[in-house]
Amino acid sequence: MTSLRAERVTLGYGRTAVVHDVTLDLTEGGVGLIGESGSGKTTLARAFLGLLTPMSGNIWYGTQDLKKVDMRKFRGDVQPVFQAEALDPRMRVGSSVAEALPRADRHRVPDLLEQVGLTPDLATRRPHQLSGGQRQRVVIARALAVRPRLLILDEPTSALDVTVQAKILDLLAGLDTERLLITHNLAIVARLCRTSHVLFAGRVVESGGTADLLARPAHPYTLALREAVPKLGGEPPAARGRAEARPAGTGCPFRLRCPLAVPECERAPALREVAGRRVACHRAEDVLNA
Amino acid sequence: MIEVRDLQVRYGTRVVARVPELDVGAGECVAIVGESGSGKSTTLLSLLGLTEGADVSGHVSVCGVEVLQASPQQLRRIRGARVALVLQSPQAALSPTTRLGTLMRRALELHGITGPRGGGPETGGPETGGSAGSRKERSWKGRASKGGLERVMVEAVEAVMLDPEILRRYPHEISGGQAQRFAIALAIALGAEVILADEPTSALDVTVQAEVVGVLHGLREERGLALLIVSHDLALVSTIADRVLVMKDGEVVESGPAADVLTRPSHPYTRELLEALP
Amino acid sequence: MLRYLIRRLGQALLVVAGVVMLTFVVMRLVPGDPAVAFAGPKATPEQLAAARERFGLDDPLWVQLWNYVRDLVTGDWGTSLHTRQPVRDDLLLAFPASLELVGAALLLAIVAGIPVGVLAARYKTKFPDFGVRVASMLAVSVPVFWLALALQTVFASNLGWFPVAGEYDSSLDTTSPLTLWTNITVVDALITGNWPILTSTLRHLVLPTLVVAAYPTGVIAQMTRAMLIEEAGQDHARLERALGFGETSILTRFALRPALGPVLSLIALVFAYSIVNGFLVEAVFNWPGLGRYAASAISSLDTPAIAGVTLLVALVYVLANLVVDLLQGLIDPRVRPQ
Amino acid sequence: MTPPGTPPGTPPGTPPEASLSEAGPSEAPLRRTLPKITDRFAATGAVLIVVVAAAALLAPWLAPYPEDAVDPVNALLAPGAEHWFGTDQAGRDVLTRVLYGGRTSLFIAVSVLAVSAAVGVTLGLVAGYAGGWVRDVIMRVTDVFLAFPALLLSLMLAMVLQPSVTTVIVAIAVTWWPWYARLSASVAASVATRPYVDAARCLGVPAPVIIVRHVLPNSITPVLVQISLDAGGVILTAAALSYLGLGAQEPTAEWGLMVDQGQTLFTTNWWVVTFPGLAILVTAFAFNVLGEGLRNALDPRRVVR
Repeated sequence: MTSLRAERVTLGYGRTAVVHDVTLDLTEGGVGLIGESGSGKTTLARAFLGLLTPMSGNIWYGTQDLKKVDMRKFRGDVQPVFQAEALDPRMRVGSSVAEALPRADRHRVPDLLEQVGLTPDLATRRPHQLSGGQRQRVVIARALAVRPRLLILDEPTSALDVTVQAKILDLLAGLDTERLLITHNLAIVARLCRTSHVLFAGRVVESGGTADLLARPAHPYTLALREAVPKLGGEPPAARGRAEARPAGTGCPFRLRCPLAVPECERAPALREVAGRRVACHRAEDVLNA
Repeated sequence: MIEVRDLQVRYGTRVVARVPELDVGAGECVAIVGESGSGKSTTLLSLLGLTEGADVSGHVSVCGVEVLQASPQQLRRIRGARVALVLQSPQAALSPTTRLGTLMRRALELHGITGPRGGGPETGGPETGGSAGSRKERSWKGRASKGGLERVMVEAVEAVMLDPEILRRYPHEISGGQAQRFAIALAIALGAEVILADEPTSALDVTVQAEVVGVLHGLREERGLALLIVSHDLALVSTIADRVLVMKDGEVVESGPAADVLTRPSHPYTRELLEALP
Repeated sequence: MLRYLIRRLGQALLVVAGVVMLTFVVMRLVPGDPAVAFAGPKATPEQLAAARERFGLDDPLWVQLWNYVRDLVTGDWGTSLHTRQPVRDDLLLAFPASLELVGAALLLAIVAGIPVGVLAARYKTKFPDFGVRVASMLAVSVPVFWLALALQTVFASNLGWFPVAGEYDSSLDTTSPLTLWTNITVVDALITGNWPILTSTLRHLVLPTLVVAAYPTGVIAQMTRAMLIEEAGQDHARLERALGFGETSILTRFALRPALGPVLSLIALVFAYSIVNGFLVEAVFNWPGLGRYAASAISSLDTPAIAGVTLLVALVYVLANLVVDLLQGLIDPRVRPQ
Repeated sequence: MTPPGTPPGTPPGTPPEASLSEAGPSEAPLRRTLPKITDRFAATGAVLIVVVAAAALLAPWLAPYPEDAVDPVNALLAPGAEHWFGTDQAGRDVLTRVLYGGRTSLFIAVSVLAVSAAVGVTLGLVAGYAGGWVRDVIMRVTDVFLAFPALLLSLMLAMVLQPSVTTVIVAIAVTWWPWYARLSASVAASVATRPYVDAARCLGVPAPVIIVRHVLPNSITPVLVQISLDAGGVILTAAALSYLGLGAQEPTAEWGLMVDQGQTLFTTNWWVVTFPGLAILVTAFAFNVLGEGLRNALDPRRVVR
């Protein structure tokens, strides 16, 4: 297993931090990072890819700090799959895949395309001549070209139609690489990741086994996320008018939206061990029993 | 409220949507479900005559107006005032340099609305709420003569659970869910009878989506608005729609009561959609 | 807001510093010894040495640069070689006249260009649009000096509708002399109620203003049109249509304001450009502005004067951009600094 | 994270899923009707430019008289059968001079645009891709040159160097490149944030290769449009410099110089000034029409297509 670990990283652009003091271990069996817009999940992905240097804290690659690592080896080990626009619109998709290969290995392009379920003749097309699903397969083929051990998947299916999503997920699930999956979609995390972390406002609020986490959330936000996913033939949702409230200052970032909020929540909760997972909530026990 | 027969929308020679039959009555909620390129949004926009450059044929009647035969003036009179549109991209659908309150006031003035309509559930709020509202509206611009208009605005905004303070904001200062709820508030203020929603929540987070859908559902329950929702999310529409039309490549492949379509889909594409759900 | 202002001012100062350096470098490169130019061709070696001493030409280059900057900051912009006057005083007389001409032209360009742009956008792809586009392209393609000559020949020399050249009838200087306040003739005449000079100046202004205004009017109309069409294609225009607003109302009440941001930036740019463009026009109409001053400075290799004009125009450019950047926030709340 | 919508304006021939970043339906009519007119604009401009360029290139064969055939006896003849555009004060055929002048103008325009685009785009791409302090430094230098009034810097340079066509080219190019630097920097900065650039970085592709292979092709369209719009401006500036006596010198045929030399004759012998002026106008107009047409047809906002 390629060991990649974030230790107390704070990330941001300019002087504004968007990810605060996050510690994460990419362990075996797939790791999910669940968060909605503004949670800092894509920023975290860029840091894991070495595209963004932490403002503080470290990213460890094995025993080395990512800043000091031989990037050539790292690039051969860790590859991204981004959601959209991951292919140069001016380039034939075959050339995009070939870019990942040394000149002598360019003959592997057709094989790679077949490996992701595309016919090799598509190599001469440009991205806009392909469907969204086909484009995403090309992106995966390019990432696989360097035979990476870890794929960082940033919303790999969220730009696709549902029927296409399912097929791309099948493809991803069948790959023998480790993965860090970043998404807002609980269903695909359940499918691809053994452990998951829930991000809210740039902080990890809950971590644990995916199945466990979704079955019995211990953080009110995880619970709210799960409940918000519409179920076929389910009850009409009720509006409460607070889904986007973001409190200022310190304290639990979720407190204005939290149905269980108490005065204590003005104090920022630390991550603590509750029922076999880590939760940042003063009332985790109450959420579990709810 | 909406009656569509043999609607066909073409760009040049390409047929992008064909709908043999679509009816939405008062207080009803109908959903058009399909993936990208299925023609569902085109269908929706053609109901207001907003598909510029397209050749639309067939019979479309909205609030008693024959849309395809109507003059631009007739169309403009029903747009907004009787039929409201909620678009997909939340903030982008609001003019960036116009305060939300200004936009709402201009729309109200355009349709000649100067104060609360007599009777009706929308003016009969509890006494305390009303006085709180009038205090807010006065502090909002401090023009007592415009009181009637302000009252309509504040009540509409409060009906979608927004703080009236939002009327002073610019679109970039509000969140996606707030923008969508404001779009619904516009419909309430103008007294629309039909709301057409084009993927109203697909740009939003799931936790926010529930709120917007909840507001739409509430309006229909409380005020008897007709609702036509276009979405790619079968599960989402199944929670609020009475009837569902499934579209693929411009054709309606299945339609019927929501319960039937979801439990006994007759078309293989509908089955595929259902199976793709988590 | 304050931090933004400081940052923006710092940027502007940096640009000004760069311009000063560049001017200095170019002036050093100018062939011909300024001492010779100052002391005259028949000067004795002693006179030459004195001139060299006076201009500090024997100091190391960086000392010269330092002195140059110090002098500029303290208001000493050097002495013109051909008028023998302090450059600063020359500029204070010439610049207001240029400002008068360019100001009038830009006013005309804004008043004409923006409505015409709106008209074109409203009837896009129809005849008014086609007409506006062709006309605006002609306006930006016409060589100003040639247009100046043509208008002068036709409307002044041949038809005699307007005066041929000058800022006002110089005989008025004796009959109703003008008290100077701002050095901008129109303004001074207005303040002091000097109607003969005011009407004479306005009559003299017509032709040069038209010529200078041609280019700005064209680009402002083009930009207004393009930005409006882009705005009207945005999602918000669809919502406004769905609310029942008509096309004209969408353009003027919702699309115009966001579209004005880029137009404003363009105006700042065109302002500086027009001052320089105005040089050619001033030459033709013998307008007593910077252009005429620069032209005579060039022909006499008057480096301090040229450097002064260059610096002044660069300063105006930087200032115009600064003002426009700060104004942007008034037009578009999105760019309002927090 | 934009989920699939259903834009009705999808152009024919694109697979349905390709419309993710599609424009809304309100643009559909634009796309349907504008190309008709824009193509007409672009085509008109192109035809005009071909005509002007052909007239200039073929001047030695088209011109009825040698380039500087002085003929004082026939000075200042009005346009007629012998001399369609009349003759100037030295008795030279104005039509001939106008044709030859085109060579000078087009040569200047092409040289200036090539030099300044090469310099400006290179700096701009580096600035836009690198960002941070690199961008700050390059952009501040650019700002300084932008603040310098083009015509004035040209004037100063023309004083330093001797007035000639080469001087004009150098002088204008020095003031022209910052525009391309600024434009390409802003486009490149936005291209540099695209996932396909990140993907290339993650593959370990070196920065210069990324710039050439990905950033350049995806940011060049607006620059090309700007260049075609600018050609007219270069021709006007060059003519202005020559008009001020700081550009081309006698006996070179140059339109600005011809206007300068004939300006005192405007009232009496209009043809000496009118035809070279019209030549400048027509050429600048042709480039502007082409640029306008291209701008609309290529629509910089839709770089992807």
